[in-house]
Parts: sequence; C-alpha cells; structure tokens
Amino acid sequence: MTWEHKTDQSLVESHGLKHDEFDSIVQGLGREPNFTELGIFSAMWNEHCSYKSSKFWLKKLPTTGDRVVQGPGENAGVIDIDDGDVAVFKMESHNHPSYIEPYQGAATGVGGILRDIFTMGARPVANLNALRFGEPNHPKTKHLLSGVVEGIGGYGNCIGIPTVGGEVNFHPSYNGNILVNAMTVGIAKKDKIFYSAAAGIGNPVVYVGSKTGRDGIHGATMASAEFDDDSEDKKPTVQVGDPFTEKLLLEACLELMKEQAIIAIQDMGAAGLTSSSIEMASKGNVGLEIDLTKVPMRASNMTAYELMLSESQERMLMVLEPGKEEMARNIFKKWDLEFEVIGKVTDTKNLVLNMHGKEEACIPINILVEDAPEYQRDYTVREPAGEYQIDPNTLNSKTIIDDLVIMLSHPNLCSRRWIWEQYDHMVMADTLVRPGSDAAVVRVHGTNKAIAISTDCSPTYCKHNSFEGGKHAVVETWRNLVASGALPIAITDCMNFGNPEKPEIMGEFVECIRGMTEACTILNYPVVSGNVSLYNETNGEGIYPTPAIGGVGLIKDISKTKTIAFKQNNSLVYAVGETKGHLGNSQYLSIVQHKELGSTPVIDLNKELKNGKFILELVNQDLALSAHDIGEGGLLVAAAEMSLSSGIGITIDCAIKSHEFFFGEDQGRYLIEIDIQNDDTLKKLSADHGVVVEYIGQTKDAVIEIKENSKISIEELKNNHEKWFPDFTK
Amino acid sequence: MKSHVIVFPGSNCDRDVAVAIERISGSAPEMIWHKNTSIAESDLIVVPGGFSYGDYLRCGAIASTSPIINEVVKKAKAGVPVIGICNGFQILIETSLLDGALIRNNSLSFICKDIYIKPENTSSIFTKNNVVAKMPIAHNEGNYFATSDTIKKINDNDQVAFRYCDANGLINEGSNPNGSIDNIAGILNDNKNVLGLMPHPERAVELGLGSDDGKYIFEGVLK
Amino acid sequence: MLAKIHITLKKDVLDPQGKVIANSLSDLGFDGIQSVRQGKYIEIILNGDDKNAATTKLNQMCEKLLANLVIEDYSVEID
Amino acid sequence: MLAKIHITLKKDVLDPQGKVIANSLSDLGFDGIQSVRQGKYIEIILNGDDKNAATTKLNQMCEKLLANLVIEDYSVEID
Ligand SMILES: Nc1ncnc2c1ncn2[C@@H]1O[C@H](COP(=O)(O)OP(=O)(O)O)[C@@H](O)[C@H]1O
Ligand SMILES: [Mg+2]
Repeated sequence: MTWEHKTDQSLVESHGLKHDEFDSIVQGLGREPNFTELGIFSAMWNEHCSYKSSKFWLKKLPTTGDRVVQGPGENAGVIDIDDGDVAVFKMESHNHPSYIEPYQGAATGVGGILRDIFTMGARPVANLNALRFGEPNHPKTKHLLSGVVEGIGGYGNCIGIPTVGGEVNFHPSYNGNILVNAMTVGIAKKDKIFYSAAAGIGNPVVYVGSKTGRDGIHGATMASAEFDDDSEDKKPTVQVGDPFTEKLLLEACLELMKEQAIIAIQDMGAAGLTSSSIEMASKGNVGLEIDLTKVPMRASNMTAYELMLSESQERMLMVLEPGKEEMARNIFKKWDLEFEVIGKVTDTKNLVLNMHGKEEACIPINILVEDAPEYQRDYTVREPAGEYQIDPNTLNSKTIIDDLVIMLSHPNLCSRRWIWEQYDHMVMADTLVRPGSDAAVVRVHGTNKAIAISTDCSPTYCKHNSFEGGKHAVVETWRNLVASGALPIAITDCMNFGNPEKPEIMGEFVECIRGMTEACTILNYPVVSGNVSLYNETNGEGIYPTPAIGGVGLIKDISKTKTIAFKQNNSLVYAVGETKGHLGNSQYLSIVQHKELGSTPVIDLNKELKNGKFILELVNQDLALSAHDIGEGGLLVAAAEMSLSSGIGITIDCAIKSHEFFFGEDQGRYLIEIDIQNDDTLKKLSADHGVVVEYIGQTKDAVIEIKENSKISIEELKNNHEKWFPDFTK
Repeated sequence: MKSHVIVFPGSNCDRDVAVAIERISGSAPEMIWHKNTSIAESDLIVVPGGFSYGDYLRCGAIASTSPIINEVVKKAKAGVPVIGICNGFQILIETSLLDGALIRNNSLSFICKDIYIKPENTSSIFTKNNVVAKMPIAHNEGNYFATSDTIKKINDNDQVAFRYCDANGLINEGSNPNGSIDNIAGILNDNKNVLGLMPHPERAVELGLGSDDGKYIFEGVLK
Repeated sequence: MLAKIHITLKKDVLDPQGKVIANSLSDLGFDGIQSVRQGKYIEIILNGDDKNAATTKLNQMCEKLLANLVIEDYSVEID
Repeated sequence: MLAKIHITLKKDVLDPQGKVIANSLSDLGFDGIQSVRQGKYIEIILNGDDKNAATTKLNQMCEKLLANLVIEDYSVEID
C-alpha cells in the first residue's frame, strides 16, 4: 500500500500509529492533523489509553454487585463498607518506566495511583505493590529490586500513607521486563465522591499542582511499545516524583472538596493534559477550550505539543463552579501549589487549544474517544499442560523437613521482611495486621471496623493454563481475605501481558479473563477497577501472563480479625478442604526439583465458596484462633509460616507423609488452629457445612516436627527463611 | 490539660499524635499551622513526625526556619514541655534546642519496625516510668551522632533520655537499629523539659496496634 | 590523590529539592534567586599517582555506580 | 551569576554513605580506594552582578539554612 498523505510516514509511525489508524484520523478530521494533533491522537490511541486490544474482553468481567457504588470507568472503583463509608481502590502498572529507572519509575507509579484515589475524594489509607523480577542471578535483578523497593518506600513513606502489603516473585520470563504494579485504597463518604465528567458551559477549567516540564514526553507511547536493545536510548523521558508536592496536593484537594466548588476533577496521569482534558470532556459530553499560554511551565519555550504530552507528576485538572475560583486559589496558594484558570467548558464538543492567540489544535472529542480504534485480535488457546506424576526416584533420601528448608529459603517463598521494613507500614496508626500475614488489615479511622486487602497472582499457573490461572489469581485474594476474617467484596486488577498482536498472547489474555469472570461470578466478587499493560516483551520474548489481582474485604468488627500466627500451645490444627497431592506446577517441583511441569491445579469454585463460608462461620463463632490459606508451597509451608510468625511450633502426626501430601497445591484449602475444647463443635460444624476437615497436628514448643520423620527448631528455620533478601541485596 | 501540635507542610504523624494525646489525656490538642507565630498557654508542645518539606536538603532543616519555631524555642526556654518525635526530633536538633545530629541510618535504608527503648534518665517528666518500652521506629536518618565532647556532656549532664535495647532491657549492638552512638534513641535538653526521640510513642498507645507502651512517655506530662 | 566528583541533575529533569530550597531561601528574605539545583559532591582519595589511569577509573565508577545516567550528569576532576 | 556551593561533612563526622559507597566500589572491583566522603553540591543562579555582595549573601544562606554547622563545612564560589 502506498502512503498518500502529506504528513511524513515515518513521523506517523514514530507516533505508534498504524496506517489505517492514520487514515481514520484524516477521515474524521476531514484534513490531516497538525503536529500537535498528531501527538494527541498518538497518546489517546495507544494501547495504554485506548485499551484498543483489551476493551472487547474487559466488558465481559462482572462489575456489579450489592456493594458496588462505582465500577470500572472512573479513576477508581468504589464499594460500600456500611455506615455511609466507602472504600475507593485501584491498581496500576508502571512496568516500563521502572525497568528504565527503577527508583523514579516505581516512585511515580505510587504517586500516580495515589492521585487516582484522592481525585475521587477519598483519603488514601493503604498502599500495596505487586512486583515481578527476573531470575535472581540475572545481572540486572539486584539493581532493579533494590531501586524499585526504595522508590516505593521513598514515595509512600514521605507522603505518609502506609504500605501494608504486596507480593513479589522472581522468574526468568521477567528478565527483560519487570512488573511494578501499585495499588492504593482510600476511604471516603458515600455522598462525597467526586467524578470526572465536565459540565456547565462556560465553567472555568483549572490547573493545579506542579508546573509542567519536559518530563516523560512520550511516556504513554513508550508503555505501549515492545522493548528492544535500543530502549536504553529512550531513557531521558523518565519523570521524577515529588512526594512532598503530592502530599500538599492531597491536602489541598481534600480541603477544597469540603467546599461546594468542584464539578469535576481528574488527575493528569499517562498522557498528562491530553488524556485528562479529553476524558473530562468526553464523560461530560461537552467541549473544552484551553489557553496553553496559561499552563504553569517549568521549562522555557515549551511548545503546545510538549505541554499536551508532558507527563510531569503531581498535577490535576478541575472544573469549578463559577465564582469559586478565588476561594480555591487561596487554598492552593496556602499549600504553595500552582493554581491557574486555563480554559473553559464549551458546547462545541471539540477540544480547542490556543497558544499566544493562535489555534494549535481543534479536534472533535468523539473522534478521539468513541472513534478510537478497537480490535478483536486473533487468538489461539494453547492446550493446557497434562497431568504430572511424580517419579519416586527423584525424591532421593532427603527428609520432608530438608525439603521444607530448601523451599522456605528460596527467593519465591522466603520472608519478605527486607522489603516491608523499608516501607512505613504503620503511619496513620490504623494498621491492625502488618505485612507478613495473609491480608493486611487497616482499620477505618475512628471506627470499629476494618478493611482487609491482598494482592495475588501465580504467573506459572497462568502460563500453563490461563483459564485456571485467571481463576486462581482471583480466588487466592479471596482466600487471603477470608482467612483474615473479612467478607470479600470486590477486586481491582492489573492485566500484565505480552504483545497482543500475537495470537498466543491474546489467547492467554482471553483465557485469563474467562477464568477471572467465572471466579468473580460464582464468588460474588466483582471487578470495580483495573488497568491493562500489554507489550511486556523484550526482543520478542513475552512475560508470563500476569493478571495481578487486588482484593478488598470488610471486617465489621475488628475483634474478629484473624492472623496466621499460632496463638497458643496445645491447640489442634486442621486442614479445611481436601488434600489430594497435586504437584503439577508446584513450588516443590520448581524449587526442589527445578522443574516446571505438569498441569495447573483446577479450582472447584463451588467447593471454594463452601470452604470459605465455613471459615467465616468459624470466625463468626470465635472458633478459629488463627487461620491461613494453603497456597503456593502447600500444606507444610503454610503450617511452617504459622509457626514462623508466632514462634509456636507444631507436631504433625497424620498418617500420610508423602511429598504430595505436604507440598501438593490442591486448591480451596486452609489451615486453622482451634482450642482443644472446641474439637467436637468443629467436627459437627464441618459436617453440617459438608466441608472436609482433616486433623494435622498440635501446636507445641518451638519446633516443627513431623512424627517419626524429621524436625527442626523454629529458630533454625527462621534463620534460613529470613536470609535471602538481606544476603542478595548486600 | 492544654496541648499543641505543630503542623508543617509534609508533617504526616500530626493526626496520629493528636489521636494519641486525646486517648491518653481525654482532651484533643490544638493543631498549630507553621505560619503562626504564637502558641497560647500550653502544658505540652509536640513537634510531630513525618517528612516536613519532604526531608529535602536535610531532614528538619527547612522546618526549623518556620515562623512558629521562634515561639517553640521561646516556650521551650521558658520551661514548657516539648516533645519532638522522629522528624520533630530532627527539627529540634536543627533549632539547636537539642545537641548533636541525626544522620543516615548505617544500613542506608529506611527502617520501619518495632524496637525497645530503655529510659536512662529517670528524673525527667518523660522518663520517670522506668520501664523498657516497645514501640516502632520509621526513619531514614535516625543515626544519632555527636562529637565526643558533646557525648560526654550529655552523659555527664544526664541528658540521654532513652537508649535502644532488647526486649530484656539489654543495651547492645544487636539492638541498635540504625548505628546511633551508644544506642542513643532520645535526648533531653539541659533543663530536661525538651525531649527529642526517634521512636514513635504515638504509634504505641493501643495493644491492637502492637503495643501501648507509648503511654509511659506521655503520661508524665498529660496527667 | 584526591578526586572530586560532581553529580548534577540533567537540565530538564525536575529537582524537587532545589525548588523547595529556593522557596525557603526567599521566605528567609533572600531575594534575587532565580533557581537552585541540588547535586552531589563526592570526594575519593585514591592510592597511586597516575592521573590518567585514575581518571579512566573514576569515569567508570561514575558510570557504574555513582551517577544515575538516566537523570544525572557527572564530572571528574583530580587535584 | 552562577554560585557554586560545596557542603562537606566535617572531618570527624561519620559518613555512612561514603563508607557504603567505598565498599560497593571495591565490590565492583575498583581497588586502591582509601576513602570516600559524600557531600552536597548546590548551584544557585542569582540576579545582579556584584560578586562581593553576592558572596556575603551566599555565606549567610549557608549559615542560616544550607549547611548544618554542627557537622558540616561549606565553601562558596562564584563563576
Ligand atoms: N512487595 C511487597 N510489599 C509489601 N509486603 C509484601 C510484599 N510482598 C509480599 N509482602 C507481604 O508478605 C506476606 C507474604 O506474601 P505472599 O507470600 O504473597 O502471601 P500469600 O501467599 O499469603 O498471598 C504478605 O503479608 C504480603 O503482604
Ligand atoms: Mg495467603
């Protein structure tokens, strides 16, 4: 096909626009776009802002429920947590920037997700982070890990929002493309939520926050492009975070939100002024006219193109009630922030940009938004891997405890203390359950209730069976909430995948969504917000499919909160749910036998629901002293974690002592600790609920012992468990 | 009981300490914006933790030049009890109300965890409960440093308020979280009415949050 | 040998510290300040006396560890 | 006018950062490092062209804000 436009073909391509996409711009405008307009289209139509490959599939996710106040489509999702309170939350990726500059990339990722939350009128109360790095001995891993953790802490600690949890995995598929997903939860009043739809013809459009510099121009375009070996050259586009200014912006916005002044508010995230202004106009079905000369600038001689595409951090756009400008200006001045009326709402339904009296752009909003490309990309679904039977000859002579030590010392199962001790996880003085348990539990300030939060995903499960993997990611968060004594309410997601133009990758995406949909539906656990990050590839190698899930639940009475720590000696420990010994794709195979083989475990969602409800019933009746879901690593790893976090040991004396039993990853299981006097009640209750419970052992001393097999002191196990991160990062 | 909490841009433990004071004393403190220049009659002034001015330049440096600081110094010199917690400690050091300096943790990392401290001076109103107390630290620059002359002076003059120790009160290298000289966690001025400490007693006023030992520090002033 | 290394932020990169310092100086009554940028200054004492070899080595140290080339520039000087 | 300010730790003050940098450099294989000290380098652009007046002012800025004289020394230089 020949290029028939006046605009330079390579200029269009360097903006990440395909030929037919450019054709439809020309058709929509009735002319060729100028340079600024080209930049705007490129920012709006890239994958990151337009969701062009994923939109069709995302629509299939269940997004409604009794407690859903706001589903996907706004800056964050909102759920009802009783008494007129709501929780506002979302997770977002900052993968590519973090690979290029780990500290600033991760820090600005935290800054960005925080703004999404307080834009809605919520005070952020908790941060979490889901991290994925390449294999530890890859030359970049140490630098990336240290930088990312420091950056997350640097931003969250400074602004004074506790970082209460997260997850971290190492796998070679992330060698050239790490994942940094940040989640924030905020609390607001249900009748004081702020939205982004602009309204009121003639109303002032106001810019607040930091000045605009040449930061991150083309950041959003970069996030949608595959990496290659030249990506180091793209470095100068990285933006620097300023958590101090964000703290001021947070306080100033919340202060102004107490007044009846804000009609619409939108943070400037990816594609800065472009996406924020267009989103506000599109949601309100109005036009906007902006005088770019008025935009506070940090650098000299900035062009319209640069102003529109800058990704300078810590900025917001608002539509105010007319006449409220001076009152609002005073608030922002008090907090030493920029405040400028830069335009007005119009009825033209066009985005009009002027600079020095000259029109720099005029684009009908609907072309930018509704006419944005949407693809139903081809996909192929791989045959899931088959069953795997362990070869008894590979079991060598090691004891079960020897294998446990190997597993708990491994980067994927060892203690994450080195990470969370760099995060202030207690500021705001409401963190009831700190990192290191199943879910983090944060009290709703000034009340007797709390929210529980957990992020999870098992990329290996997703790789070898994307449908079951998608189910699993959702269910794992659900179990973590349940084990903490919370009623699971809803999730946010961060869909990290490779290049969607490859049918195999698109197949992984489609299958994960299908699995998530099924799990969310049966568990009544809808999706209220999310984010998609595609093209996570380096030199043609995609990452493992990684649909990171963040779940939020409600604990109505904080005295019912459960942690994984054993509480006393001589309690009985039971496994809830059936143990069959599924070793395919397990941590045991991967860590001890260095194999990635076999099938992903299958989740029976109805049993899952039943088992979870049973746990909540035990919590409700004050029967469970502690609870922990059995996840990666299997039953013995879960039991050991309960010991490690309490110092109280366990003597296991069940009849079966196979590796399958101890390390299998059958789904839908929990460990619970009950007082010996409640044994009969437990048995009766489990029978009533039709739930399988199996006696595992008794808490005792400071030793983990498998009767007639092997044992280890908790102290020795702890030394092994705590070692890896400090040694690795030294 | 009247108390005051100073609020700087970037303070973020101001609410926490206000809640703690109200919990212990029954009355809420008045929050004082840093641009104010006077503080009414007060039984306790708290310079709270956080990241005033983002910790930019040097922790506490910019806040120590705020308008309200002259008044804090004046009140402190007049004998009003003043507590600087974490960043508040750094600010008081920058005002020269307290001796020494707080430099980067020897690990060069931010550290957030529970530690134990032991009162060394038992005559001040903040330390007269002579018990080992558990509470969190959360800081980047809590490594107490002073010249040997200064160290000698504050030791001789009974100005060391707390030292880091283990759960049994043993002061040793293993219980020093940040490299502070002689495990110093908090110090007093000459007069013993101004306390600066790195640990956060306001985060330790409820067992549900892990400890309520923070009360030992506040009780002497608030009751 | 005493080596002096200056590490400064690249021109267009935001310097949050510089901004706050500039504001604070003018609050203190210092006028006429156009801008403030904060960088690092590192002194390294090296054995030996081959300045050329040392310069090469110091440049490598900056590239590998001392400077973050994504956002910073550096310069090396030997006394 | 471009003013360059160096802020360094006094000789007897511990420098945890310098120590860690020195260790990391030798871990990276750089030998012959006797010591590393990290300080600050601040560039201020000032209006006007009276160097003497500016020097006085810059010294005051250092005394009042930029340096902590308990542990730091400073030097001021105008280009
Ligand atoms: N990146 C991180 N930041 C903060 N906390 C983390 C991080 N990674 C893991 N954690 C915490 O460590 C604990 C164990 O994590 P994980 O092994 O993922 O738990 P689970 O398998 O139960 O979901 C959790 O409390 C989690 O919040
Ligand atoms: Mg769990």
